[in-house]
Amino acid sequence: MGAKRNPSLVAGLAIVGILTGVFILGFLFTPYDANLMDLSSRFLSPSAAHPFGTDNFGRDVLSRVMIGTRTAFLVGLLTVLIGGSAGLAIGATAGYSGGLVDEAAMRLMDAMMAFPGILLALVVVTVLGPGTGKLILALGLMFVPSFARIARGGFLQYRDREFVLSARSWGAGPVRIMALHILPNAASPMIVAASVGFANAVIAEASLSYLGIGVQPPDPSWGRMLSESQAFLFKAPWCTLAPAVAIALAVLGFNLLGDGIRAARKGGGQ
Amino acid sequence: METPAKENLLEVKGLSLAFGPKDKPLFAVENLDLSLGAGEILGVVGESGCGKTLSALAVIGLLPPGCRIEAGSIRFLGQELSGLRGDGMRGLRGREIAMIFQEPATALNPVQTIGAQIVEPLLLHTAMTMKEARAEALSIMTKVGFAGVERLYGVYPHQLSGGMRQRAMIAMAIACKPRLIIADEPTTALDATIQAQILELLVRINRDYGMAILLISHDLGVVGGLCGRVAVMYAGSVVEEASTTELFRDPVHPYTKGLIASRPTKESKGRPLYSIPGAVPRLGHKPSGCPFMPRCGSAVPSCALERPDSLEVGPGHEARCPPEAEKRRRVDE
Amino acid sequence: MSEKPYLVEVRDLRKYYPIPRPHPFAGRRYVKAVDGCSFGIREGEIFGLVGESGCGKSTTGRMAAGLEIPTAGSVNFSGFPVAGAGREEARVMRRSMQIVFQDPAGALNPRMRVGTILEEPLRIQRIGNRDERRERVAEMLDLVGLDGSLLGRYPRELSGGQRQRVVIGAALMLDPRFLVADEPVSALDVSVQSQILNLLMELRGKLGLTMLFISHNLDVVRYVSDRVAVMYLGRIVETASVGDLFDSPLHPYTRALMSAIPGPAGASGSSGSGRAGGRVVLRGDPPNPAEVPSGCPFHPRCPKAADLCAVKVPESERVGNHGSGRFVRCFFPG
Amino acid sequence: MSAQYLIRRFLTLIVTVVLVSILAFAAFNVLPGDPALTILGVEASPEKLAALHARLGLDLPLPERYLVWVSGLLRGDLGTSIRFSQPVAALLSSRLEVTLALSFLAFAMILVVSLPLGLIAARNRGRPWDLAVGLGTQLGMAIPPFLLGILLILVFSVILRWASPAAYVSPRESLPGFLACLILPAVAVAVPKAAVVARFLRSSLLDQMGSDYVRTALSKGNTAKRAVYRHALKNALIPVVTVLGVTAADIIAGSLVVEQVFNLPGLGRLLVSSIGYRDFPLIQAMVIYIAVAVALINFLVDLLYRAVDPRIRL
Repeated sequence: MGAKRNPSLVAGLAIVGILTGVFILGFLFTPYDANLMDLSSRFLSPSAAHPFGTDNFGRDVLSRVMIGTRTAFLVGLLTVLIGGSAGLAIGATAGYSGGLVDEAAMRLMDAMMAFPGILLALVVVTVLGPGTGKLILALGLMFVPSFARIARGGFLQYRDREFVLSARSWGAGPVRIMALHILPNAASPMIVAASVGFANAVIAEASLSYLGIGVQPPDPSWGRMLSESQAFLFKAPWCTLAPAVAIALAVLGFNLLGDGIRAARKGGGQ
Repeated sequence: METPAKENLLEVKGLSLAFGPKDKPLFAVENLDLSLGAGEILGVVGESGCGKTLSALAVIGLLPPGCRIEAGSIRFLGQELSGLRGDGMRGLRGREIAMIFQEPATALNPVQTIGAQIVEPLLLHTAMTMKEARAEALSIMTKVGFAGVERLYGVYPHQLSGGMRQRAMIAMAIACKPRLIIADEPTTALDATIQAQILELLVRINRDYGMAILLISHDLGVVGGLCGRVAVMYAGSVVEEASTTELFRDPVHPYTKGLIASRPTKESKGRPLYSIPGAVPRLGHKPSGCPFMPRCGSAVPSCALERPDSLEVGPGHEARCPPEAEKRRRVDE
Repeated sequence: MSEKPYLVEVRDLRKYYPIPRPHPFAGRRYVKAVDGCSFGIREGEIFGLVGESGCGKSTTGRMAAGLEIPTAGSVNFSGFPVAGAGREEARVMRRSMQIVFQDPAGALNPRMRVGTILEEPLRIQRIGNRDERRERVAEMLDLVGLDGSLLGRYPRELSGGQRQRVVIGAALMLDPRFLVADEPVSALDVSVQSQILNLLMELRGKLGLTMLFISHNLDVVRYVSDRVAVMYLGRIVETASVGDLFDSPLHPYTRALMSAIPGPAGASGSSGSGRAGGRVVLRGDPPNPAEVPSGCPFHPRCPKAADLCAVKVPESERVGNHGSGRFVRCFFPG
Repeated sequence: MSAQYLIRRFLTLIVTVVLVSILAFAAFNVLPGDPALTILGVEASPEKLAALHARLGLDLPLPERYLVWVSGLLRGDLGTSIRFSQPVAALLSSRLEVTLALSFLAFAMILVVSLPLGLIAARNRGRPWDLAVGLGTQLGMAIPPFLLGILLILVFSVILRWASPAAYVSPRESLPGFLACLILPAVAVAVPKAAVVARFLRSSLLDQMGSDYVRTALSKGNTAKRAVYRHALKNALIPVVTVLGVTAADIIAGSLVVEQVFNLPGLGRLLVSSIGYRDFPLIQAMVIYIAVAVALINFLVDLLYRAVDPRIRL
């Protein structure tokens, strides 16, 4: 796909590529130990030594942001995997079998959709207490209804297509038909939804951590960095800007990737 | 190609339509000649991809994005249309030239009532008030075969059958009494019995209002039953043109003969059907010389040299095939 | 008319689709897509099923191919009921009954290469190993007149005619004895149409195929069929040998269908000459299968309708001697 | 809009709301095992545990507890808050006006901004205006509400020194003051959603502009502009209604978070602060309140969608 014809895909891949690089790099090397406190060098403005400056405990903001990508990617990936697989299973079965199964599944999805994302996470945190694992479970749950709807749409559209009827006439069972015949054709809207879902998961994690009920210390989180730095927003704005840009970049990257895939698959995915 | 004295309603000469970059144009229509007198019904028949729909869209100035008029002229009532850009054609569209499309299911605005869509051309092109336009629309609806027009005026397209939707489409087209109606496969999406009704309606409109009709179709039967003259198109140009009876009685161009022979009839029962070998060349893969040569039984080496010209093979009968024209000349001597 | 037993016998076939009810207590209403269809097809015979859109011919075809379970009535394949078959029986029957569809673009999985599509039936039925399957696919490509180089191509890279050849090839991979062809040539241009019709007739000769040929195009049905049934609003209104039907149509709807065949008046050798008893242009639109008119469903549009027709439903009566296998469902045939 | 259709849609709403209540009830009573233990903490003495059990009626069998809870809900008795030991209903009503006002303001902003933007972008496909809107909306979507809120505070309070974030003015004191302090938070909530709606309207309009009936409109003599406004636009707006439905739910979620950023005494802040106190009755009531509201919104949007599109009038 030439850059000229699909700028979103190229830009998306570039940004996501950079973030993945930082994510991997974060495991091996960070300029400073992200949690190393040095009270003598508090609130240092961005400099060669500390490109993103230091925070109220003298910790290097760049290192903390690098480590932060770990949580963002972890949460994003697992949310899309959990929510995506559950959503696909429910949506595909509902779309392919239709009738009562479809009606029941859709009513359940409507009910789950009534809980706006953050609310679902709030409930889980209240009841089970905060924690990264529980957060991922909650976000995965939040992602199920929207993904199920998309999967259902795809399977409903292809269920009665003639090449599916042909496969049935050759004796193929429902599982084979759904997996081998329908899924490859109905996949592109789901891949787009997964990419956009990743972006939404990053936003949700950051929002919850900002509220203090998301990822708990010592796990790193851009959201928590934002809430901690808000107090000294006037004195050290860079402590706020660094995680802010990181979040925006991650979300922008995955949204662009989603647009790019949609444009690319539009031709082939007929 | 000069036709009799009276000024032709529509005169298309050497029309070429192309896609793709300026330097490497892909010709979908090449050196097309068509002419239509007032009140005449001309059939344009050809298989998918031969450029018949594009030519029609060029006449009414609605070419799809990416397709442009590379050469040639389109004169309507003496006025040159090919140069008009953007809304230049607006004055003519709907008032002097109207179009009927193939898919009645999608060619009507689904969220607007039939009545509102029929009065629209009247409101656009005449000084009629809404009340006058509504009355006129009701009378047109009756003419095209609607029963209970008062109720149907306020109905939405999805509440009508395919046949009724096509009648609504025709009503819109003839609202301003245009001189030319371009009908692009008007009955292809309809069943045989409904198709017969719509074709009969088109004949009645031509007779009652004297509107010329350019009927485009892939079905020789439809064209044969309705049109005075027929032009057969292949790979972007007219390969043969004649009166309907002449064309069916004595087809000259090998492609026309192949088309007529391929149709299953009473006599072909039990024997393999004649079928033209090979396939229509795809856009951009046209061979040099005569495009039909690779599939032609009576081709001669000179056919591969350059594009053949359209030659006279009888009164008002032309074919773009030198070898066949030559045979006719020797027979006539 | 040899007295061979029917390979495929359809008895009083019905298919009703429930209309969504506003609330659980509302009365049930149905769309009667197929409302009592019976016919029999002998080994090696091509049986034409003709009618306008919405008459239920495709639904009948799918039930005959065992792809759709009838609401009532039965389909027997060489004596065995298709519906109630056990697992193993169903597998054998699955192989011997295949279907070909109209829209070459929709009938092939856009994301599968031609080779994979042709191999899929064998993989599903677990026939032979990889090499044997590959060889069988190559043979089939040759049989349906396609070049081996197409194996790696995707359907969108093929022409309409080539795609339809792949569809037919795939349907024949399991060596079926019975093929349902649902409008196989309607989406093709005339020149390609004749190539595919020739292919079907050739395959019928070589493989001894028995076919149910469904189409709205009378010219095509007359060319391919040995016997023909005409359907209107879910019911068969007339059945006859192709010669009888086209030479002396009895049911008014059959005559109307024939006179609606577009064609130049009086042109030689054209289909128009099949027109018997002058041109009958039907008035009105085909009624909605959800609201079937009382009595004979055709009476609102029938030029010969009498009061009786609006009240009583005509039965399908045999015409002529026992062997003629000719039926018509009308009070005033002829 | 036929009566039959209304009945059917209403029945599905009832089913959805019942399911919502079951999910909420299960979340707070089944998931945590013994809610009393979770509320009082592990060291709580057995007597205290027993007392709480009795007060919250935890010893009844589950279905019965659910029915008691639901009947209370219907009578408007949402139980009493542990932290404030006041009826939950009273606590909610005072904070509701903040969240509602914020949500409506944000929704209004979305409508005012996204519709023209989507239209301009579609009308100038490929040209500078389209690219500008494309870029702008892409950025808009990338900045979540709470982040945009912080950035707005940074710009307007830190740099421009216009507004000080802590100045909440209750509507009773001065309505303009109240609305003024909601402007920034509403913008923070509205921008990302406006971007989504604008992009959706653009693609929906482009689809419709390529349709057959627009070509018919042109063939009747309409100018390109008229064909878009009189024909394509209405068809394009129909699917946008469904997106607005989903957006409404997101706006409520967004305002919950933004209230924290701007220190607005709305439902959101109350909800978040109650978590620390394990105030089950209060949280459960609020969760139900919001979920039912969202279900209602989706129901109304669905009806609006059907009313606008004549094809679906069953």
